[in-house]
Amino acid sequence: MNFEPKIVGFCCNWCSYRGADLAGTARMKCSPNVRIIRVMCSGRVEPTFVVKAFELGADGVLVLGCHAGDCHYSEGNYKTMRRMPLLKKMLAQMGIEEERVRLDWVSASEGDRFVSIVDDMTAKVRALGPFKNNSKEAKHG
Amino acid sequence: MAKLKLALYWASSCGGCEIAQLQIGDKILKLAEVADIVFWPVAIDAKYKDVEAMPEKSIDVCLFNGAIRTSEQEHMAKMLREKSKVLIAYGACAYGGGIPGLGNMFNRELIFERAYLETPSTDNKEKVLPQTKCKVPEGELTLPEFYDTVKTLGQTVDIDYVIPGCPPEARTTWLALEALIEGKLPPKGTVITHNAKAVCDDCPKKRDVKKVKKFYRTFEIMPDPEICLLEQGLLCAGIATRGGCEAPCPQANMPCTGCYGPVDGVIDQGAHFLSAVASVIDSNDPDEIQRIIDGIYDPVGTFYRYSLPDSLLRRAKIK
Amino acid sequence: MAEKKVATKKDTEPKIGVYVCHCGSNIAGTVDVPQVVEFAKGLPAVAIAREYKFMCSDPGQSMIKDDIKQLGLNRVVVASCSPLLHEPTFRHAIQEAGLNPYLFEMANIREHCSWTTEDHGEATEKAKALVSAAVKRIYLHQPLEVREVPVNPNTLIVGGGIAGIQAALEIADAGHKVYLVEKDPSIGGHMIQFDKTFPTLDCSACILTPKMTSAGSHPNIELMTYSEVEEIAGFIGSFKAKIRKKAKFVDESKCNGCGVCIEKCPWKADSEFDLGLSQRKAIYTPFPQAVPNIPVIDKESCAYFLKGKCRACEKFCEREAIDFEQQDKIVEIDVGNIIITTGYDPFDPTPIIKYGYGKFPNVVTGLEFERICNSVGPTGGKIVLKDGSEPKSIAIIHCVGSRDENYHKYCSRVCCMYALKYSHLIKEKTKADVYQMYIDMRCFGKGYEEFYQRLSDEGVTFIRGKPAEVTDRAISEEEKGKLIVVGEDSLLGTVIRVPVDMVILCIALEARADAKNVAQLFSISQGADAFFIERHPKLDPVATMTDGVFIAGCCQGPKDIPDTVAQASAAAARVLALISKGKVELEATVAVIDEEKCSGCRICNLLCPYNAIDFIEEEEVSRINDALCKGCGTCVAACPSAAITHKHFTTEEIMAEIEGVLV
Amino acid sequence: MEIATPMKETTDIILEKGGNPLELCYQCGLCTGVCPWNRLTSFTLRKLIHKSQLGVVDFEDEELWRCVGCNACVDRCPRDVEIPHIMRALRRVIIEVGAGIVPHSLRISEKNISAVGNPLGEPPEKRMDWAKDLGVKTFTKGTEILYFPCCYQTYDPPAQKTALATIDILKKAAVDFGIPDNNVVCCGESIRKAGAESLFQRLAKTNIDIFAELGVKKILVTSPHCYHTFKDEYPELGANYEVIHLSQYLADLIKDGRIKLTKELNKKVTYHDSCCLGRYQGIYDEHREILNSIPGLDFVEMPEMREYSLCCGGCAGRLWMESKKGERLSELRLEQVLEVGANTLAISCPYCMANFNDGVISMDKAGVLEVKDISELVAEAL
Repeated sequence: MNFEPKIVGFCCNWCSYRGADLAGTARMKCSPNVRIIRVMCSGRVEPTFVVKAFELGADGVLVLGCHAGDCHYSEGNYKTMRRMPLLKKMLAQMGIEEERVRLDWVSASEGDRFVSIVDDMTAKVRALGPFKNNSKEAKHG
Repeated sequence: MAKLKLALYWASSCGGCEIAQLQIGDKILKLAEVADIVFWPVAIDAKYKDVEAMPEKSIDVCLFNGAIRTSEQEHMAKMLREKSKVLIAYGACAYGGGIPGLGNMFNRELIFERAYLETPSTDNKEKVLPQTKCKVPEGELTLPEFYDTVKTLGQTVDIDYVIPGCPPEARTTWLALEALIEGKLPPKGTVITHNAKAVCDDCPKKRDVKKVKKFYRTFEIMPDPEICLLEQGLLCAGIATRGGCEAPCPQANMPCTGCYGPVDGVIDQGAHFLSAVASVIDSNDPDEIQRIIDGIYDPVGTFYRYSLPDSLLRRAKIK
Repeated sequence: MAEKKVATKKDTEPKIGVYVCHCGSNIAGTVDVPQVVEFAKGLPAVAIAREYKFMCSDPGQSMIKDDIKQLGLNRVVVASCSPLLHEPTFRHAIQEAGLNPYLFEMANIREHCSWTTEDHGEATEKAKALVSAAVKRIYLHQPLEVREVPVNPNTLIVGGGIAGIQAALEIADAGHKVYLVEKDPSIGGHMIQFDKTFPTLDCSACILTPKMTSAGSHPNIELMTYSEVEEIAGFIGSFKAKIRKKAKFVDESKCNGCGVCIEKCPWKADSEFDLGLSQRKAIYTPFPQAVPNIPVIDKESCAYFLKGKCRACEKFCEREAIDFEQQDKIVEIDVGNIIITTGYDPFDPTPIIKYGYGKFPNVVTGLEFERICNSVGPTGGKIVLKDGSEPKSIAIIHCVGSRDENYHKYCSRVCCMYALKYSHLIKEKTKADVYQMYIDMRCFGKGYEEFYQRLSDEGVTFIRGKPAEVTDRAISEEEKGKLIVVGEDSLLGTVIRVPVDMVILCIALEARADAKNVAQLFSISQGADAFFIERHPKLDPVATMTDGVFIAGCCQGPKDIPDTVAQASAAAARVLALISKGKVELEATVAVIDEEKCSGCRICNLLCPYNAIDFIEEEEVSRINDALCKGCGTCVAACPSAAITHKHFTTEEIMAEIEGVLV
Repeated sequence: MEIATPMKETTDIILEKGGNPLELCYQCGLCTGVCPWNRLTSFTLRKLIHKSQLGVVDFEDEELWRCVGCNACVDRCPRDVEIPHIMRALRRVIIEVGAGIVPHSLRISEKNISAVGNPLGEPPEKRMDWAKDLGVKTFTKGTEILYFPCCYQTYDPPAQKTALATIDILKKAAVDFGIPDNNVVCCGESIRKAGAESLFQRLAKTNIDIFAELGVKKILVTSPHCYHTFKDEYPELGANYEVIHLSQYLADLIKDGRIKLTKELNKKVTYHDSCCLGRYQGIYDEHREILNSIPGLDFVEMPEMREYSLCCGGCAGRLWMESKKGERLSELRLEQVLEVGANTLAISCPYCMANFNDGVISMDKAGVLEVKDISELVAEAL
């Protein structure tokens, strides 16, 4: 069977989750690989969540928030904008491919954008193959 | 009352923990009054068979320092677990993997290549690498197996307590020993320190709200001794590190490097440290943020200096 | 504030009911619902799993309610549409059955699942994952208490310009108490300094003074002039404000505003109201129609305060209202809402050296020109030069300090129109030629373009181009003794030199110099341009990120009088709506700091957009004011000690959800 | 009527050559009003920018060579448009695409620089002849400061005085410095502004390689143009030096007491701020400090000073081009000098010196007014 990646998606309640809803309401076809977890703000997404997802076997993590300046909480997405690049730099050192973690912005009206981000990420992660978490079972030897 | 039977062992570590154990100073006399050391390879000659010969749970307390890197260390950890009533992970290496744990950024092959072939001081024309078995005229020689991945003591065997630090401060060591001597042991799994809050709680520097425009490495600036080092752009791990050490590093104007491990409830010390640091970057402009982040060299070594094997990801993925 | 109930105890073991909705064929057409139900039954702590055609229908809801009662369910998962649609519906339903509404979780298997794929296998797998995530997450849910606080019906309005007056009157007329705080001795703001208003050319004072008087005499309005807000505590519904009433040295209860003290006072100082173009007495009201009509003594220019003698005012005051011993007074008031209407500062053009403001006496700012035109102004309404003669030509330079990277990037929105108004006033009162030097004419309001057209007909010369300088270096006979405005006429494509007698600089409107302090005082934000930021630029223009604090008028950005009045009325309406509702609900899913774990590192302090996090110096810990917290969770994600918990979105809950989606 | 059609392709070429600031321009015309050329002739800067926006530039027009990059417009532009960058881009289009004609005199200087490394066409092997008998050491590894005189100060006798005075001062202050050997070339600043980008790149690379070889870290210059290009433009090519203009260094030497100005100079002096040091770098105070510390010297300011200084008209290759009588900014400026009654005009730029010296002669003011580099005045006062 072909490899189908599992991607954990974090969406903020106010923009990107609504964008994802809109994609559904408009019946846009979208890769089923991203499973969304709703948080109130992308600023709630701890780097720990991302590494936890990988630890639990995710092949990719997608974090979506409101566009710059549109945050419902005024500035929460800016905090995410600071954390994710540093996390990505760290994960790159750990050998995790750049394409496995993505931070992007989707407004409540951008169902199409949501779909294109999800499809694009899914395709890229699919091409990378599974993220074998070599930690848990890291056999000695 | 019978004297306590004490064992001390070192696995993958630097030897600093042994010295730290002596740092308790004249309290060592008090210790000698109540305890006998039954096993301590660094100071007392002993063979595996001596330990093997000990009955199960015959050691009252074993202070085990060092991470688990080889099959021999794993074997000793399991054996000492069997023989000890209380097994304590002593020091950062046993607790979180410590500096040897950063070896998890590589695997055996890469480490051997570097250590036995590439280092400038190595003269190894035949390119000999360590083997677990080797035939010589006199017979077969064996070496313990060198593992790909460093594990913590807790990932290898069940542990009872942790005394953190690289090395543990004397006061922390004594706090644990005193509890042992007096039989006032905390609940199993406790990380024994004077302070369960982060190092900031110990640190006397003046703290204000945080906004960082540029991160510096320690040699790049002379920080103001009165003010929180993180506010001055130094990556001080004090915010994300369990206290009780009395913050000797920040007090000497050097940023905390995180050796006491995470605060209780923190799942991944490095990720929390990273998140906190990134949060106080003083910019909302992606390009500027990237420039500021570019000033953080070696994130893994900074955020997971002593805890990589104990982190959620445990090790780097080697292509 | 209602009593704070923090649920800490887990009430018995979780017993979860899972309900999978068909949504007609919307879900069931793609997702194999029975398979999902079977899957759910196998999840830990799930006591029952059922399916139904429409869970949101009455029978669907009854099914859940019955199960809660009969099976003793204490947590409910509904797998159906987006929680943004029906979360309130189901929360309400389980609440009716006696469960805390937060013991509910929704799995979105329609928008995020059945509607985005046609593959039954894929859809079913994804639905299972989402259900499993919901079940794992709800296992950890805790009941939360929605707290309601009553709204104090009193309102504080800060700033007594047209915005503040308008808002105060609206609220007071509706029958509620307003405290109107003004830092100057009279209300009226900038508007009362203006001569006429564009485009109707109404006399500014004529339309404003009736409002001022009625604000001054309204039984529901307590005017606090010559006063400033010093401290604000509390939150929506119940703010406490400390207000400093500066000493006026005149007993308001005795003074009848006869003005004899002013008349007799021998000492003078530059009039702030006339921008230094005239003088006032040491005891003064800023202008004749001042409200309240009670003078104040300016310590800086009063001989008694400076030299220890005079007291002329005291001698002549028959009502013995003068009180040299008066001290500043701190007054504490309780209010439910606050409207900030602190207005703007006029831009000081001195730094633009080449325009010669401050160097050439006949280069004046727009606001100065308003006073010059005004019949009670320094020149009695005559448009004259500093030497008293009538100008033969006047240049009006637009965009001074506006639309300029070196000063303010933004357009000040009123200058084009007031410049046109000046042209009219000049033409009306003098025979002078008028040159409008503009970059673009922006006449967007109702009747504005028509006004522009009317002015074009009055013989005004329009020159397109931003002048480079105003100089007195003449290069020809006709330039001698004149101010020469030099710049490109960009329509001609040549440099032109326009000799004039007077230059009016259309200065920008800028945020008040103390806007930062005001922003901090009221926990609101400033934009890059230093004006206060509204909650949403389009859909919520008068609210701020701090509940219960509203903004109106130029403190939010440059605007003209009609827009200011509209905003003020809007802010008043928002306040009245809250007063009439009588109570506000506070967010239940807030963040709390475990002070046993907080090391006082202060990482979180600045991250909160609502300034809800205080650092308690004595205890060296940070604390969240849960009335201000909106529950975004940003601080939670930053805490290096994991000392902050986000209720309903705890780290453990989200971790469980991650585990769930990855089945 | 002439009908214009927007040419997107032309605009794109201008943008590609570095003209992107033009996109910001909102056509207010302030630049035209500020531009010093408009005191003498008609130069509609704004229109040129608008033509660039539309791609309808007449590349044959000599006006394209008018702007000297004095930055007076940039300082006040409400949209922060870097107008000299647009001008440079237009000239690059002419030179690199062959869209127009390069003025003859400029072509000669360009050829000279290209062939022998200096605009005067002097033999490169004689570059350092001026210092032959001064006993100055050539910069070697480990020397603290490299003193880099501009091409004019090495070959052109009036400007040489600046270099000689500088050596004099540096020696008296016992500074550890060296001069380059004959292999260095023109810094390339002006020719770059004149649009010869690839020549600039070549010159810069030559110097950067030499400096790298010698381990140069600190460069002292007596031309604001060398200053600007070493400090702000060479870093684009990866080089980084601490660059000091002599005026800054002198001000420090005087403040630190390393040189003492004891001799009285009974002159009435005014100072002309060069664009490259003033508006480009914001260096204004040092010159005034130096002049005010010379005993006996009567210092007067001209009304147009500091950020409002009037350009001499010499930068961006304009020095090498002929300006008609009546179209010379230097003469306009000299009138201002005479207006304040000065008998000495202090400058700190070799282009200003050349332009003003020409002006003094053409205006027949030789006995009335002398032009001196600030280094000369300091050396005289030592």
